[in-house]
Amino acid sequence: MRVGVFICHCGNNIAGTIDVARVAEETRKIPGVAYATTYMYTCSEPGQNEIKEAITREGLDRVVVAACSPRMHELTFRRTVEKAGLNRYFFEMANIREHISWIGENKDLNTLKATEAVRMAVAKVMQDKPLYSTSFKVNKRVLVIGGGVAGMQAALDCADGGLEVLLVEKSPSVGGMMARLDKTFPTIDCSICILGPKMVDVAQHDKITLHAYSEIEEIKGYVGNYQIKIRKKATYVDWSKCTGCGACMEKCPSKNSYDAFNFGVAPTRAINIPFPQAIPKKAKIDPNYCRQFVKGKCGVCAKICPTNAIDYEMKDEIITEDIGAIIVATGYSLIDMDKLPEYGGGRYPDVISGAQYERLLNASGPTSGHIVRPSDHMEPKTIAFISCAGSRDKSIGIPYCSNFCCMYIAKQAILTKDHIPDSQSYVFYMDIRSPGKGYDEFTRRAQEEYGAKYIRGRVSRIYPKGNKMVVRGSDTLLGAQVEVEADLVVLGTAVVSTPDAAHMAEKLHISYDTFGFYVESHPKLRPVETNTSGVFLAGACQGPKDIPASVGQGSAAASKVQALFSKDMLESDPAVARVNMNTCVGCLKCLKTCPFGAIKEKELRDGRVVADVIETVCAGCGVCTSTCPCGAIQLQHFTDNQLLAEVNAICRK
Amino acid sequence: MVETTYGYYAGCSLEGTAREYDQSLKAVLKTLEVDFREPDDWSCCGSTPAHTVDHVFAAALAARNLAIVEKTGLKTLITPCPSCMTAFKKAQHGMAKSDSFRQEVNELLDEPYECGVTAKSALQVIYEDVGIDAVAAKVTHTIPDLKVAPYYGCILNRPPEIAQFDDPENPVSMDKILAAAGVEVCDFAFKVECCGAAFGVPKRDMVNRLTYKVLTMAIDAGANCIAVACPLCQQNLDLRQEQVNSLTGSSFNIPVLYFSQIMGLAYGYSPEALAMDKVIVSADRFVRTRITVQQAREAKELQEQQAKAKGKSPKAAENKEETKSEEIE
Amino acid sequence: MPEIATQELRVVGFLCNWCSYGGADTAGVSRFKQPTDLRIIRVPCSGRVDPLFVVKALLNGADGVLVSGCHPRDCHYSDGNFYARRRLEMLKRLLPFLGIDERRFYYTWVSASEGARWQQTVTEFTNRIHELGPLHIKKEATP
Amino acid sequence: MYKVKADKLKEVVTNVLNDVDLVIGYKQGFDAVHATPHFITSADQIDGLVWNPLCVHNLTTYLPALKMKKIGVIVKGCDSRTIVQFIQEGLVTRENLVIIGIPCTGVISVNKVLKETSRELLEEIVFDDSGNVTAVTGKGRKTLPLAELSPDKCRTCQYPTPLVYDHLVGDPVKSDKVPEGVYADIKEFEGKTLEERMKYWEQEFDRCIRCYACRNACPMCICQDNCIAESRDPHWMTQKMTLTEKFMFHMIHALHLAGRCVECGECERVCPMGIPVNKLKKKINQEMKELFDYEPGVSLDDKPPMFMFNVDELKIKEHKI
Repeated sequence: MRVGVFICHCGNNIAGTIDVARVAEETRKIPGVAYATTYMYTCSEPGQNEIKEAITREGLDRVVVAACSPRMHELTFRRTVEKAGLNRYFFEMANIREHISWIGENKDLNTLKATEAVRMAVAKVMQDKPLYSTSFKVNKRVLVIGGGVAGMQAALDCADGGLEVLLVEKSPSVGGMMARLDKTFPTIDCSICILGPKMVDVAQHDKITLHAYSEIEEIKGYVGNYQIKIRKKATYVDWSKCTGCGACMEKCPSKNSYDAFNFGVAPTRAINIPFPQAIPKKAKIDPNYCRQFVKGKCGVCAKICPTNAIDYEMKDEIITEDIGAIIVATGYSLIDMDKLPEYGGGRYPDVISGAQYERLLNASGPTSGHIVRPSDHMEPKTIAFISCAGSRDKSIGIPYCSNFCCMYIAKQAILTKDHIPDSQSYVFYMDIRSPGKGYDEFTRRAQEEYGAKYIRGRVSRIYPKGNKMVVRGSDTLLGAQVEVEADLVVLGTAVVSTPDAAHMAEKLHISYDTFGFYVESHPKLRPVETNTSGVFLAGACQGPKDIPASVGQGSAAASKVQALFSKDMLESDPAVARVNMNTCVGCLKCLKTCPFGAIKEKELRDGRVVADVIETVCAGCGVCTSTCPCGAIQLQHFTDNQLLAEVNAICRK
Repeated sequence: MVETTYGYYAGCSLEGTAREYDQSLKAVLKTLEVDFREPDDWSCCGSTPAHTVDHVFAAALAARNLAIVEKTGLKTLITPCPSCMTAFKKAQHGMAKSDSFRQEVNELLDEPYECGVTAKSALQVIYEDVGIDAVAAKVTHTIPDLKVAPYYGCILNRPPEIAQFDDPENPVSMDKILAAAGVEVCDFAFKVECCGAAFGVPKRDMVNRLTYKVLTMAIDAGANCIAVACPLCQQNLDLRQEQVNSLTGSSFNIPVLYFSQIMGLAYGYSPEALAMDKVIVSADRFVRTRITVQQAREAKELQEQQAKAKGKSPKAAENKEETKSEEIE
Repeated sequence: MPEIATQELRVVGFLCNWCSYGGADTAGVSRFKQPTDLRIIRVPCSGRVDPLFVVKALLNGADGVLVSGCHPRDCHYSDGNFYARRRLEMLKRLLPFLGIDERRFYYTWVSASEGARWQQTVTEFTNRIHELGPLHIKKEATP
Repeated sequence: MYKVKADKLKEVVTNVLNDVDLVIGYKQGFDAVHATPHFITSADQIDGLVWNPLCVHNLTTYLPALKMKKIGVIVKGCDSRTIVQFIQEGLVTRENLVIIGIPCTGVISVNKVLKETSRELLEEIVFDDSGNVTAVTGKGRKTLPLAELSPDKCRTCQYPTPLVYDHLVGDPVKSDKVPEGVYADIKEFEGKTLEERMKYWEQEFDRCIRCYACRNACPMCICQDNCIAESRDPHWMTQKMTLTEKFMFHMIHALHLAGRCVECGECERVCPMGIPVNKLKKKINQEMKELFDYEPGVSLDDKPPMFMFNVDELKIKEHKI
């Protein structure tokens, strides 16, 4: 066996705190090592060529690169050795940068540690077996979860690329948060006017199947071959018959139903179409308020409906679909105002959230665009905006910035002035975060042209005084306490992950951070991929994002899917569990423990029953290997022998 | 009635400046059939300057008392004074959470404390253990034109992770208890505003300002009486009114009573039994107008009949209200 | 490497690829300084760590063994660390019976984003092992 | 008494034999103190059946290998736990088993008898109904109560009556041993310091000759010929006779039995070097009880704890360094 070892300087990143020459010298003493050298930047093209040449020149049959983390460059070098004619699994990396040179201060000890890291890698590489991936067919249908602007963008881009798309939206209409905004910063163009056409495209695109008011029940399978179950929730209206005429909504007697679309600014009817531009424009009954369900008698809508679409007996329906890739665009929610008791949101009617204010500003909103206070329906003259209401507040567990509040508050201040020329806006802020294109100019306009008074400081308490709300905070620039008597207070409430984000992540086998936002594969270089191949992220489910960023990510995710589906066959990862039929005693403990149901019984000719791995289903966790008493089932590339070789390489007392 | 027997830690204030609190609360607890015992040989709770100087020492002072209670086998300790309660809850919290801290503290004690006692404010016991219904059940008297602003002060429910009771920003326990006792309670925005008492000596003008705010807000809220649950707040808001008046030209003359005194009145105790004379701004004008629930009912009926005679019963009015709200869209 | 006189003890770490190995990378990228005793073995999942690997390491000269995986519920393979938790707990409770101080074996959960937590874990654990000193188990039959 | 049971047993077996391929019981062994497994396939062998305190073997050891066949097997209380465990792990098919249970009043430890008779050649051994044992050697006879000669497992036996059976020979007997007694030896051992314990194991395992008798006799050691102690792939250990390797072997045995060992004590019985092989497994069992309230081989609908999990483990707390 002829192992070649290539030790990277990584400029000074490694060579600075590790004596690489020394490591090379020590490495040459290891039995089996035929060649060891150092190189300035092994990952560079000349660096990779050096490896290829050495393989042929020195007749190497195994390669070890001691450099950065394998999470960074393992794939790069696997390709390199493959190009030189070796099996890509005859390669190991020793992580001497992240795990050694960057964290250890003593050069001698680092050098020793690096040497042993290399020794471990050599020991393992000598145990490596050639592995060959099998290829399997791809189902070129893509599932998009979430019909917000990111999800719609992703769906449209996929569909325009000729892919069949399933778009699943949990609310009755697509559009998401953007559909509920009035105008958009920094251009002040009407949100629904630019979103509407997209929504229509989604509805009319012959490649897109839209499942509104539906949720993902179950996801099985693996990249290229998922089986999913979709729960179509009961709307109690047969959408195949409903024409969206809205007659039912006018006549519905229960007028105090909660209006989720309008963030509860005003009540709606128990049977309703969320908003005029809704897609699909169909009615649905809210059984929590509908008299037919609550009181057991009414049936007005059933009588009124011209197409007899009403069906009080309707049940949830589960449909099954096969797809090949998933784009997750489940969006975000806003923190509940009760979480900020010192501001009295929810307790005082005239303290509302920025989202609710959008609906008040909106011409198709419950007040048809007239700004009025919820308490007495009077027009407010003094409006106080409070940014970072919950954001950047460790005390309630939200240390992060919500990304777009600064901007929409500036926008709302501007719009307020447009709506009520003799009004005065106050904006309490911590910092003005406006890094986008044309953003900072925009916030300046709010102050300079529209006269919004910006006060740098946090608000400690809001309390009613007569029919005013007193906002008490500090002005950190004046170094004084300030009190503003406002008619209406608008909270820039913090962006949080959706309530079922974690649950969804577990269904998808993707990871999520402490706040429930989904974790991308690499924060810089793989922003829309997840660590689960075939699952991609778009929009605010990955972290607070404004519209342009969400749309960009939607398209990015779509292009990733396009790339994935550009092949008809996918290569399976050969680093999966494999059973040695001769030594398997058929106790099937592996079958009991496999998290993916990737193991099945198999009866041999002699009647013996043994375990058998379904390669494409196996995800390569290795639970089976550590379960098997006789070592008959081995996770390839992480076999007992390979790990034991590493242990033995460093424990040699 | 509540099954268990409670410990009752009066603390220094209730032995002195706040005797009326002690006296009235005990009376009320008796009415509510809450059985309690006072620990022998109790000592300072530690909410002295100690806690600003040495946490272990402060905790030890608190723990000593808790240990005494623990030995008598009682689980819960009624602690009327918020300062004492915070001291106890802090010690309990810290010692239960960290073994090392517990050992440190216990080293200072003759009898180690095993963290088996929960300190509760009188409000918490009445609100959670006794229950609103029981409170209402015992009411015999009412004061028709009494309008109370419930004032909780700064530490009764704070910090939340220590207090573990009610809402730190918008507490409601006292509101509900008093309402249950048949008292009209105002919506008071400065429930937890700082009254400044703690700075009474070093920063008097500031305290006057803060006191002024609280009192003004109470008046604005339509209150003619303030209910408190803290000796320091009571003393400050009550005693300082004259000072504030002389400084700001205002004319505050609003009684500041312990919630237990107000409950006591509703339970028919005599002013003496509730030590009403111990407060500075007298509440006699209310005590005098006190009538039995029975009388109140008769009065109401009478008034209704007169109203009917005039042809518009308040009920009808209400109905109109409803229909109106239906029409709004 | 005999020339280097070192007071190092032998600490072996089994890290799951998705969380803890990434966490160690994050710590490196953030230049969080750590003791150098630790030698890291990369495994796909903490569920891959057969307790026997830990025993093997301890019997063959390791003075301490550290296993780290994804936080419960956040396993890349959804259930791997749940199995790991049971098996490793069992081992941790058995070690003292063999006369091995259970503090020489530690298992925990560190996510890819928790570089600081990783630094703290490595530092504290290495220090602990130095407090305990080398682990002496006879290698050869007693004469 | 034993005679009566033996006769009753023969009747039962005669009937059972009609609908099974094989009945496993005991017959007299090569000398007076040894019984030996008796594989009965035809009626004429039935007469060879014996039942007395010499019937120490756990006959269920043979069952997994015969999974496909229909087998009758004779079990004592302790042995029956093995079957329960087999069923939990799906290693045997209940339908293929006819279990003939015998409520047990204790067996003897041949080693103890030999010790008592200073290893003289035994001519005869008599068990009377008063629970006494009389050993006859060339040098004379010695009578001792059975309890003194029985193996340790009998002294803390909680399940003298089989937990699962199709036929029960004799009336059920209740255990007269306190449950606390079961782990008394473990608790006692934990009185020692870490150093003492380590020294103890070093000395014990040092004597191991790696004959693997403990493994071969263990009913739960289902790998048998494929044991990783002897394989090269995976290559967990060398064949060197160093203490490290011996230690490793016993750890493999112990950990592979985690939450599975039914404490039948066969490993210890067959160890030629008298190593307390069962001790480690008992310790693990003690922890299994504590952690998961699980005791191997006592209830058919339990699940072995090492092959399952709870998302929230009630007893497992996060550790601090």
